[in-house]
Amino acid sequence: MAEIVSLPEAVAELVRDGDSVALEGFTHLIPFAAGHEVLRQGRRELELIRMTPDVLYDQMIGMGAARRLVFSYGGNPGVGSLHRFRDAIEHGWPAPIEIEEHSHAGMANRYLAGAADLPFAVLRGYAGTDLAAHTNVRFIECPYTGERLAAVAALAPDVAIVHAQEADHAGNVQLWGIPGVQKEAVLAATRSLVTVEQIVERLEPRPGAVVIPGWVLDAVALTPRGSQPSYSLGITERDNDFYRRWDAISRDRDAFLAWMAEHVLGEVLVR
Amino acid sequence: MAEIVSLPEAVAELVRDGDSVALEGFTHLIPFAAGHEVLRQGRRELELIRMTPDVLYDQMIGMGAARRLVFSYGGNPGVGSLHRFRDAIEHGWPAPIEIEEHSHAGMANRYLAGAADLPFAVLRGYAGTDLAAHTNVRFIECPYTGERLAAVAALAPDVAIVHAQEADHAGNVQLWGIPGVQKEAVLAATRSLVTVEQIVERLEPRPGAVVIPGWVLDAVALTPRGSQPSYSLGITERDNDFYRRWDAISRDRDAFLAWMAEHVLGEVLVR
Amino acid sequence: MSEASADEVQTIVAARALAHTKTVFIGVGRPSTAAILARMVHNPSLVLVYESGAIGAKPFHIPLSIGDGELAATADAVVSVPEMFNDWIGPGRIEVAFLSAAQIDRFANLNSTVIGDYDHPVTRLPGAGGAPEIAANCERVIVVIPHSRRTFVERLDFVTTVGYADGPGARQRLGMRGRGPTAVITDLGVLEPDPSSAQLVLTQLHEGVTVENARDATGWDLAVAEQLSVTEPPSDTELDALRELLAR
Amino acid sequence: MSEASADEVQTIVAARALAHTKTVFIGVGRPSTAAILARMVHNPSLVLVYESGAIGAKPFHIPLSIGDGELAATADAVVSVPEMFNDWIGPGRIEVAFLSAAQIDRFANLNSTVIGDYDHPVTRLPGAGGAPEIAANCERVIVVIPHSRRTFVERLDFVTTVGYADGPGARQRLGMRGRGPTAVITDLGVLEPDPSSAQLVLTQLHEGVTVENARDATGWDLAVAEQLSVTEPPSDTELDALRELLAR
Repeated sequence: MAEIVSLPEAVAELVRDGDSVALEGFTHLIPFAAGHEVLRQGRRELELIRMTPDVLYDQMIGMGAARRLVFSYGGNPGVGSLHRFRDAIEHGWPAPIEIEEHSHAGMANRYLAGAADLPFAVLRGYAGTDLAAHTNVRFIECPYTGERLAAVAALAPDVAIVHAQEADHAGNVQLWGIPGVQKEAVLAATRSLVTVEQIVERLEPRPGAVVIPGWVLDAVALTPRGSQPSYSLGITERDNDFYRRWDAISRDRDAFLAWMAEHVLGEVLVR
Repeated sequence: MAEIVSLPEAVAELVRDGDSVALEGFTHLIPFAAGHEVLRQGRRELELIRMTPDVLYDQMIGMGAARRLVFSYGGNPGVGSLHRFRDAIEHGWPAPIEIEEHSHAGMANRYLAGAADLPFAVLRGYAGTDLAAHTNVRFIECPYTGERLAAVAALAPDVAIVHAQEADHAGNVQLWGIPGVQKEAVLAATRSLVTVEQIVERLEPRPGAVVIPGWVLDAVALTPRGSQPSYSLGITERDNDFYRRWDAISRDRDAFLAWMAEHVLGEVLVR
Repeated sequence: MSEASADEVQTIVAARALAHTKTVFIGVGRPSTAAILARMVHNPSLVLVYESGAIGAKPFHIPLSIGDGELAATADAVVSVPEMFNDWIGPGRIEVAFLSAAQIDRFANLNSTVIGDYDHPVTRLPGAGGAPEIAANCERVIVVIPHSRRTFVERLDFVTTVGYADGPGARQRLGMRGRGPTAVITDLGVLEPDPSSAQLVLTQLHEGVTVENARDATGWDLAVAEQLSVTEPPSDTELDALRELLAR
Repeated sequence: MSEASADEVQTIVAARALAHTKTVFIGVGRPSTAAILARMVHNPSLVLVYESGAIGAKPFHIPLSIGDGELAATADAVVSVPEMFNDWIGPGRIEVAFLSAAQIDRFANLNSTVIGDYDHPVTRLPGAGGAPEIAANCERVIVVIPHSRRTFVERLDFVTTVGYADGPGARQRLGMRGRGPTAVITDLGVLEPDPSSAQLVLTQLHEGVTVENARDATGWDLAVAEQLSVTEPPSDTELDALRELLAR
């Protein structure tokens, strides 16, 4: 049953050094505040899992929190490169990072298998690509038709962290807008945290909403604006200017560190 | 692109003798009117597919329209036996019927595989049951863990027919309430028909709604009360008394035939 | 208030079994009535899960079908049938499953498919529905079933749903995630599996029922626990609530 | 009105390619601009599908990301990422996919993973995203890509996405459902695969561009069609609409 706790308490309780951690949110509802709290608490050696490691994972990688990255698209959407991600892979700064990369279809099916507690999932994919030789994918034969299909291993993160618009006092969570792969990530994970914009008396049913019952979650943390510069549809707007500005901030190692110290780590000092 | 046509036109166009036909709706939104139209048009030798062949399939089987039934639960929910279904299997009346039966988990995954156009789906199921020896299921090994898992063949009906609350003039369909397996059935089928309670100017987004874009459908037919005695949440109510009364109507072959002649086939005479 | 009938006692005992349960998977009929009663009397936060997709349904009336509108309308979440089986039942997220059947054997295996030969049935039953995977994967199963020689048989005509298969260790060998049936609640009493043999043992009798009654109603040589308890009679609260529920 | 730039011509030619298309899968950048332009000028009923889950999105503004709120808000349906890939892209329900890449070869294979060696990259690119399965399974692919020796290379550093692999028949052998790339639209002209060799042939040049320009910008010995056509210049309507769209 989900306990409603503060974000620092939730992260302290649920995220440990060396964990595999999936912070999901497909462009929408990215749990920035929770990722920043993980950095403030100094977690290290994480296996970071995420279909689209964008600015948040650029920050976490740049701070040296990750030993490994599992992903399918590492770009600043609509802007360009993720400079900290590139620096880590190209130059091992601030530390070498191991990578395992997939296609979106592969990652989505890995989460599906994890949510269903099956060891693998089948898809028509990876065929003919160089990806197949550089990642963890196997091929199996259909027992009915003999067709050769890709089999991807289930993802079962130690912890999943997602952001949603709201929860009720029992920890039932409701999100709406682009649903991404958050529900699957939560169900695939051993432990889970949902940060929310607001706690409400009652979840009013909404079009396009995904509801996650509180009894499959470990913690819910009230975290207004917790997805900025990403957004929470209907509550906050995507800060597209910030995504553009991130390109300049993140190009230079020192500028990056200074920005993080001021805007992310600095917050812990005034607590 | 979905054409909006009359129910008789849609059935005449889409359903042919010998077809495999899935009329889906999990207790809710069962397309009774469309099934009755199939009977009025005299279709024969159908392979009827449905997770829960309840009163509608009892009627279709009793009228001798089916040569084969693929299913996972053949009962009158909360009432008892389906007498026409039993009579066909136990005594071959009005004609012998071939059956292929699965568990719900198996059927649901067969539809999922069909919707994804994959030849099979994997689940943890069928193990230890006598079902495994009496149906079409195979077992495969996980290429990662070696675990033995069930593999069920995709369902790809020639035609899927489902009922929904509403469509717009472009044939986009919206249904809400218990969603069952209708979307998967439509996506798995070669041809598809959706009967709807109403045609609206614009689909107003609704909580819990499933929207099926018109461009993956073949036909939409305005069919008010088309799911009775099942129901269309928010528009009609489930006629629980009828389900109870069906037990008596269907026990006797002659009583059944008389009822069908009057209430289902009779309608064609006055058209 | 009139005395409780055997059926009422069975329902009330089944409801009590959910007093400390978080989540229960139920079909229609007596199991559903028992679970709604448990929410009324013992465990208001009990989460009811129906295979139609309703998670956390709070029905006021006893539903006739698992798809009655009230279930979806009062649920915390409503999911598709594929999601229900793949993401909720399969991974063992549900604590207790209430199941029934036409036949049960000493290993609590269940038949809901056919009486007689599969290809030439005497009585064709509805079939498996969700039961095989529900019983395999929910944390544990409670069987709620009438006690008679017709249901409690030496040998099932068809194994639809595995209880303990042919004995200890079989579930593990079959890759099942759940523990299996932990209680069989009948109109005569309660049976529980013996941990060493995985065979059902009579552990509790409802008031006024004798061991002989239970043995007479069982198609195999029924083992009886050394410490045979007697069912605590229905309280007025329980019986009132049940009757009020049935009258709604 | 000022004359159209090469980039504008490329976008306008890409938009024209969607004049008779029912459904198009697009990412961000020029392909997205072209598809929105196609809806404005040529094909108002064109269904835009974004991998974020928006089916039938009708953006008024050019989205910066595929997850911009406007896409979900204006879509006919919004689905999860697993559903998008399994139920919509995988089965080939989408007619045309617009793709881009950092490198393309003569068989229209694409690289968006890495420049240099995979384990010791010169430039690490974002990676595959949805491209491999989109290109494998959509009915056909149109590549929209800048024309230069940096992008048009003799040999890809990494095959992220298969066009025609190593030649005719390869897609079928790989079990791909879609036909593959039917056009490569650049800022210089249009290339199409030769049906017998599956290699790209220059079939169209934008106004003012010479065959030599295209050959100079191509890292392999570029074949040129016997019937080389010249791009119809952007109409005022097209150019007006594009500039108005970019200014929104």
